[in-house]
Amino acid sequence: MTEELIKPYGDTLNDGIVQLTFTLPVENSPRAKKAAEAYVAQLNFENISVASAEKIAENFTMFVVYARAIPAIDYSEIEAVEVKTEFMDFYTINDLIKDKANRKLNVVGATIGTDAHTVGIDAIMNMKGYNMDYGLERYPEINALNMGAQVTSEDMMEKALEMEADAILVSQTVTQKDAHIRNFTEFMELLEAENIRHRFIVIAGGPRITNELAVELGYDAGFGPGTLPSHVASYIVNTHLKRKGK
Amino acid sequence: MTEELIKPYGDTLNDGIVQLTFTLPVENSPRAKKAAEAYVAQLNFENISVASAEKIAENFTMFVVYARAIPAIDYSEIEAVEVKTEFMDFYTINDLIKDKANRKLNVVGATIGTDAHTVGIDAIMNMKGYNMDYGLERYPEINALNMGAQVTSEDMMEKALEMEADAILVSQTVTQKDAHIRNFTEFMELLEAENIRHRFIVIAGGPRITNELAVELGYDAGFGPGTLPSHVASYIVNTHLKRKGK
Amino acid sequence: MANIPLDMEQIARVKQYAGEIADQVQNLIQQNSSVCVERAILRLYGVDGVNESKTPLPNRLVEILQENGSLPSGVSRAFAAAMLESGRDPQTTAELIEQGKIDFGKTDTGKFSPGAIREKESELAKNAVDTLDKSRKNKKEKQEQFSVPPQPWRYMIVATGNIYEDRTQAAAAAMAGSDIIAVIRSTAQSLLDYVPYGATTEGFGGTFATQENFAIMRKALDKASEENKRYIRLVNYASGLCMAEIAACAAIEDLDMLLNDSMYGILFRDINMKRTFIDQYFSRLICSRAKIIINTGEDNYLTTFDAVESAYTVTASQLINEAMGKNALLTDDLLGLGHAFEINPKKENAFLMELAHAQLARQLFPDAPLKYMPPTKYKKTDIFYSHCMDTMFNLASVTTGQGIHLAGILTEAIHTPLMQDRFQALSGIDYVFNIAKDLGSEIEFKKEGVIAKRAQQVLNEAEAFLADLKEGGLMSGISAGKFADIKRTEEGGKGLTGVFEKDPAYSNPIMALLEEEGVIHD
Amino acid sequence: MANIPLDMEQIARVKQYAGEIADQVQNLIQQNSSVCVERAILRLYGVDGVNESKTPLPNRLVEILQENGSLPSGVSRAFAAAMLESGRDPQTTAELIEQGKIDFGKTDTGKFSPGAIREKESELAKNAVDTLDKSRKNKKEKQEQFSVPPQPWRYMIVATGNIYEDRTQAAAAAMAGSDIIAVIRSTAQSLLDYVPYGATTEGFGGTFATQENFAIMRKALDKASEENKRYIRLVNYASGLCMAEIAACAAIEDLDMLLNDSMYGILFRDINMKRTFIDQYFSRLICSRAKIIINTGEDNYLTTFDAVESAYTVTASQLINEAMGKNALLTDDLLGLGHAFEINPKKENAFLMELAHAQLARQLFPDAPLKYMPPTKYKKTDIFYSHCMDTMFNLASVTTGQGIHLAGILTEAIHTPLMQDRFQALSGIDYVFNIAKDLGSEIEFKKEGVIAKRAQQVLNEAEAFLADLKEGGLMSGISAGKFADIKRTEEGGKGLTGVFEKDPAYSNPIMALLEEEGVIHD
Ligand code: B12
Ligand code: B12
Ligand SMILES: Cc1ncc(COP(=O)(O)O)c(C=O)c1O
Ligand SMILES: Cc1ncc(COP(=O)(O)O)c(C=O)c1O
Repeated sequence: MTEELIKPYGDTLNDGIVQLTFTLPVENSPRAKKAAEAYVAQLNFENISVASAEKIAENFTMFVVYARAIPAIDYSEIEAVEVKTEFMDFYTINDLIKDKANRKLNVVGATIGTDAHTVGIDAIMNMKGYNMDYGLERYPEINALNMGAQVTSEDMMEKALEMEADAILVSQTVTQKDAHIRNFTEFMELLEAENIRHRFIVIAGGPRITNELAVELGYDAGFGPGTLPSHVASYIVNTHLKRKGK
Repeated sequence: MTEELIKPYGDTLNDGIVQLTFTLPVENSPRAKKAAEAYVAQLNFENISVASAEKIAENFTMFVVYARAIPAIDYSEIEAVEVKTEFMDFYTINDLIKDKANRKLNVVGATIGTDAHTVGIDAIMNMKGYNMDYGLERYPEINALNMGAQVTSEDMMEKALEMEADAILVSQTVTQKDAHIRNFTEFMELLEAENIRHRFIVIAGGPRITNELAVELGYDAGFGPGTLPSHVASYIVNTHLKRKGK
Repeated sequence: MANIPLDMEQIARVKQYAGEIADQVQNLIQQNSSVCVERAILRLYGVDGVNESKTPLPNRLVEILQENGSLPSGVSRAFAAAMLESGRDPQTTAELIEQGKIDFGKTDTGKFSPGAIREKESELAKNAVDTLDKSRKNKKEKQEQFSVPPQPWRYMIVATGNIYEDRTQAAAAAMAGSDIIAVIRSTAQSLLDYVPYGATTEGFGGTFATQENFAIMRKALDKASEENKRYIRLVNYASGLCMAEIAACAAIEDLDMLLNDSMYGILFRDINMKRTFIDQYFSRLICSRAKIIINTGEDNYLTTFDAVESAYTVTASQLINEAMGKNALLTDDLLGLGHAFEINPKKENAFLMELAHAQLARQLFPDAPLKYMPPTKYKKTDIFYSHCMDTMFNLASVTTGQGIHLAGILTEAIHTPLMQDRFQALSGIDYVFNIAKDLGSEIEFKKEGVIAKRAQQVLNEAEAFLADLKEGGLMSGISAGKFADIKRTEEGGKGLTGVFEKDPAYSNPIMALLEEEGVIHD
Repeated sequence: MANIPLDMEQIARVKQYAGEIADQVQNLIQQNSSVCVERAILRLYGVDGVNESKTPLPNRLVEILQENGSLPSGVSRAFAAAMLESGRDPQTTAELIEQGKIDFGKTDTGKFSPGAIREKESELAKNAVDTLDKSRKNKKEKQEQFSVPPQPWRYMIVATGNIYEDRTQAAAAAMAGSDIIAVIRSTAQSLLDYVPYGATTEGFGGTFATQENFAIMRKALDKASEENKRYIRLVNYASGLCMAEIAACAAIEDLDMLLNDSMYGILFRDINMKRTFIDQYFSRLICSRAKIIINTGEDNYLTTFDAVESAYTVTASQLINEAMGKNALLTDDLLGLGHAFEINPKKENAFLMELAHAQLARQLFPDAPLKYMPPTKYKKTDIFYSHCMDTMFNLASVTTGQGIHLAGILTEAIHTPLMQDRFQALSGIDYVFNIAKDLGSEIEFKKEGVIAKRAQQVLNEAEAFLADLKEGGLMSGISAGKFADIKRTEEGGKGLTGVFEKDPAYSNPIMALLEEEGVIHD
């Protein structure tokens, strides 16, 4: 691959311009501004302009800075771990399941842990779906169960076993103090401890979830903001068929 | 001095959180996000979260990123080159001139080069002043002449000689392509070429001017945004008296 | 103020319907009590602290009665008897009970005369109510000493999980212009059937609501009030399994507001409806006496469901909450009824709809300090776009004269706010509130215009909804999923086991005293 | 639309005064011409290019006449004679003149009959006017082919200094939602007494206005119109020492708008008033025929002086500009009269005042596409605060139905906009314009309210000012510093040497034809 060096763009190629906002725990003063400038220099910037410095609390100053970032990166070397599947529409997916899987697929979903956000998992699973894209419950060839939020890992696993789920959908919205990592990991470890990990397609999702993170945590795939139900359904059916060698 | 290590503050001391916004010259995609993340890593950050990626033009993507900056700096080692003078009020300044200088001080000011911004220099010099602080024209003990904008360095120097100025005020607002540096330097070099630099207190000012920059360019002092006329008058009279050994 | 012409008779009608709906629930409340109510009584009698296994003493004491089957008569009588037996102060008495040194719930059988017990009870109750009165007076004094800013009040949350860090953030927010500081509670605390104890430094998405944390923050805000020459209000959360107890703790520590809404608990936390209606009543009685403004959670209907389609559920729920509040002696100035600016910004003329909704609430409850929530659901992670949304929200709020203005935060879709996020939010509020201060009284909404029609439509829908609801009653309406499409059954949800029917010997002399003395106007 | 009750008679009166003021200036214009007007004639006749020392040929040719004293008869006759002599096209003829091969300004003495010369002149003039007509028709066709977006049109500046970089930025801005792209001119170009030549890549604070740059950008925007299915307008700057010439170049390259205002040149660029009034007239005649919307610079009064105190000067100047525009055959749809959202945000109810000013302009010029400038002076370097200001500006604009909406930029107080700054600005505009689309027609301003009273007050002040001004005349008013406190004398300022009195033999057949044919309605 040929090198493809890029830098941030302000109004001229490779000018490197970046806007930064941050707070330093010092009183606003020319010295504080100087510190902000010196600090940004340590972050690999030059031509640093401290545009604004405001006292936002006793002993705290917020800065708005524009500066030119020095490094360039080689875009040709960047690879994203994207979910690799062909996205299909509602009708194609149902036909595919009917034709090739020869039975309805079972899917269970929930928000686990103390996380009470349901809107994300509802968007994927509930009838009405999201952004004009039907939810999994609407798929005649999918048997979908949405357990809601604040579900324990144990309950979720049991339900998956009980309904012989083909796919498990785990949603997490709260990421403070890495709560989502803890919850995702706990659930995965539970499946592994019970030696049933291989039975399911296990999918993670939520506003701060990337496929990369999900794969790292041992999930088959991860879906982030803007996911449509048909994306998830496509992924499930394709993966299911691949695993069954169809 | 004891070490005083500081880092940016998000909501916990030393969490290092910084908000960055920048644009990369690539199409929006998971790969572009990955590139943004990798790039920010090169800027000495960790825990990088690419919160937003939006297509803002064909082949350009804007990112909003929150990340934790790794370095800390020692605040005790930061020194700011502040204008060192005692700020006095209108009455004190006039009294001081009357008592100690024993004659009116002459001050000429202008915006030089093609820069047409007059509001800044007007704020300092014109009668009505700025922010409830009288302008130099109002000082009975100061003989102030505001030449306006788009004044050439030559004209400014001649006027200074003609009126035997004690202080010269040079304003610059346009900083694009470092126009201000060029203009400030040109004026200073002119004074030096004519061997008359020592005759005047020469002061730079403008919204992007710091005392540090001004001193670097050979000026006696520099004043930035928010400057009040009385600050400038204080500096002039104090410096004048000091030079005269009074 | 700009006004939408509304039919006063229709307003009277919807208020009438809501009153009937609330009264139906009131029957249930009169016949039952709950572990939470009983624990709240103990707290107001002066019982606090935890035992060695960290169980709060109020919980332990109530458990003992539950174990020995005497809970249906309530905790008050038993505790009064125990006091007589110990001859000590309430806290020591509670400790002796917990240590097994007093045979709790059984002592009254004979040892002391019913008259002596009743007298002890009324002494305890009087002290309890004195505590509430003291809180009310303390706050009033402070409000007079520092000034009270005009509405909309700027409401800012802190949520670090660590009460000491929260304190720093709160001081910063006050300096930057907040009038109200809310300490967001740790995730899912509403599902705990006890109030955690002591100063806490570890929470998820918020800081535990504990009496000690309340005290720490109140002290910090008293200092901030002094520094900023403006009375800074303190808010926490009561809704959940400990509504009444948290109200007690809040009153003891001079809090100014409590998120206090059973409907929220039922719909969004799956708390059993009977349990929480019972808890709510006593909780609100306490708020009324201590002058704690309640905040209700109707805004949540709009974050979960479409803000245009569900608008009438907000109005209906506000009316019911008003009626339930009045039943619990809350005056208009204590009704922080909730709503929110949550219409999809892609909708053409969304701002006109928002104005219609906000104005309707304003006119239906002219004397209530309405709680107005900022956009959250459609906030983008593009913080610049989100900042524009908050600016328009600020304008809607000042134009329609809202009471409690929750600051919208530009990073809403990203993280809980940083200190700088809060500053930016407050400086945006200051800007809009100043430049558009009197816009509301300078404009009129066109008769028969989009705004007026929309407000009328929501009111009509709310009326139809309430008319329908009052037939089957609130509880069966909720069971049928009529609110926000969420179904909760009468016997489902958390906390039902904590409900018990009062036996004839039951007494709650605090409740009795509060009901008897009614609204206090000082 | 929301309306402020204004007295129609008062409006008629102020328009009458402004008309008188404009007519006084018209006398001066009729008797004189300028080097700029003559160069513009040459450009419209088809002369372009520069000589070896980079002097534009139109300048060289006019200089030759100046040198040999024949300028007072104007360039047209001399050039027509030269054409007859060369027998070649205008450009070649000009080159021959510059090479000294034609004795310019002298040939007509005898060699050709006055009739033949006059005929050549009218042929040249007809071609020139055809060029203007073609431009008008081209634009109309494109507007029909792509759609024309509703007002307020989103106006965005690009200003890299490099026309090719500007092109990239413009395409991005169009994709992000701009309806109008303005290429900001290099600092102080207005003081150059010639139009620079060719594609340029080095400018300060902007890009040189050259005919080639116009062509490059027009081509880029035609592509953008196609891609975005929306006609994207192109703007540049005429005000300055080359008003008429730039109008000619702009018409040739199908520009849609020109900043075109002598008042701006006089007050803010110290250009001699006689010179620029003369140039402006011919410039605007060209704009009228080619249907180029003019933009006037009243907003500048408010960036320099207090926006509340100086508000009446804006109104008065708009009225004068309207009258001068009408004298130059500009129709209402071509009058982009300027004003701005520049009141100090620290002022209580500043937004109400802004609404009053914007609404007054709207009602005084109901059919003009008013040019509304965003806050600039009080923008902070705190970009978040500044973004709130722009949001409120966007609201004022859509509410009062402005025509040409200049995008406010959050980094206004820091640098010329980055690509991302522009995107943020446009996404903020989209947001507000959508959610508050019909707010203006949904609200009414209270009779006798702050807004109505403020509008009335400004109108009264403007009336008094105009009444006073018409006594001494505009030029002596300006000399007395009545506008924005800036004094400019009749003989002072740049460019007076370029003015000359027409001698009896003078001819400007383009002007004559344009005046004769009047407004074209197709
Ligand atoms: C609505 C909302 C609520 C509602 C929830 C109602 C409900 N029934 O869900 C209420 C008001 C109850 C609420 C409460 C709280 N919330 Co909340 N809430 C939000 C809000 C405004 C919107 C979230 C949302 O619904 N988005 C819309 C959906 C459609 O998007 P989504 O979740 O990303 O889902 C999409 C994809 O991610 C994906 N997806 C999601 N899940 C899954 C799963 C799978 C398997 C797949 C394939 C895909 C997938 O598909 C969906 C469609 O595209 C956000 C702020 C914001 N604007 O993002 C805060 C936010 C998420 N909440 C937050 C917090 C902290 C809380 C509280 C903890 C606050 C507190 N201390 O009280 C509480 C408690 C909740 C708890 N215990 O978890 C924080 C989280 C911070 C963080 N990063 O950790 C946020 C970001 C607000 C903030 N800035 O502080 N909240
Ligand atoms: C008003 C204004 C104008 C007016 C000027 C009117 C006038 N008579 O001055 C007009 C509309 C004419 C104008 C034109 C242009 N402007 Co202008 N303008 C501004 C604006 C909005 C405000 C500047 C201002 O007046 N500030 C208020 C004064 C009081 O503040 P101040 O200058 O900082 O002065 C204080 C201190 O700095 C100090 N000070 C200043 N000078 C001195 C001198 C001394 C000796 C001392 C001691 C102190 C001192 O004291 C003052 C009081 O505290 C700014 C944006 C902004 N909000 O900052 C853009 C801005 C300065 N303009 C800008 C540009 C690019 C232009 C143009 C070049 C655009 C163009 N291509 O057409 C033109 C051409 C002007 C030219 N040739 O120079 C850019 C500059 C970018 C950059 N950093 O280089 C800005 C930042 C806008 C932007 N974001 O693009 N402008
Ligand atoms: C009325 C009410 N109570 C309580 C809460 C928060 O309670 P929890 O601790 O359950 O998150 C909310 C949050 O939206 C609310 O609206
Ligand atoms: C009417 C008018 N013309 C021209 C300009 C810009 O011209 P210059 O090139 O002199 O900066 C402006 C800028 O504000 C203007 O308002």
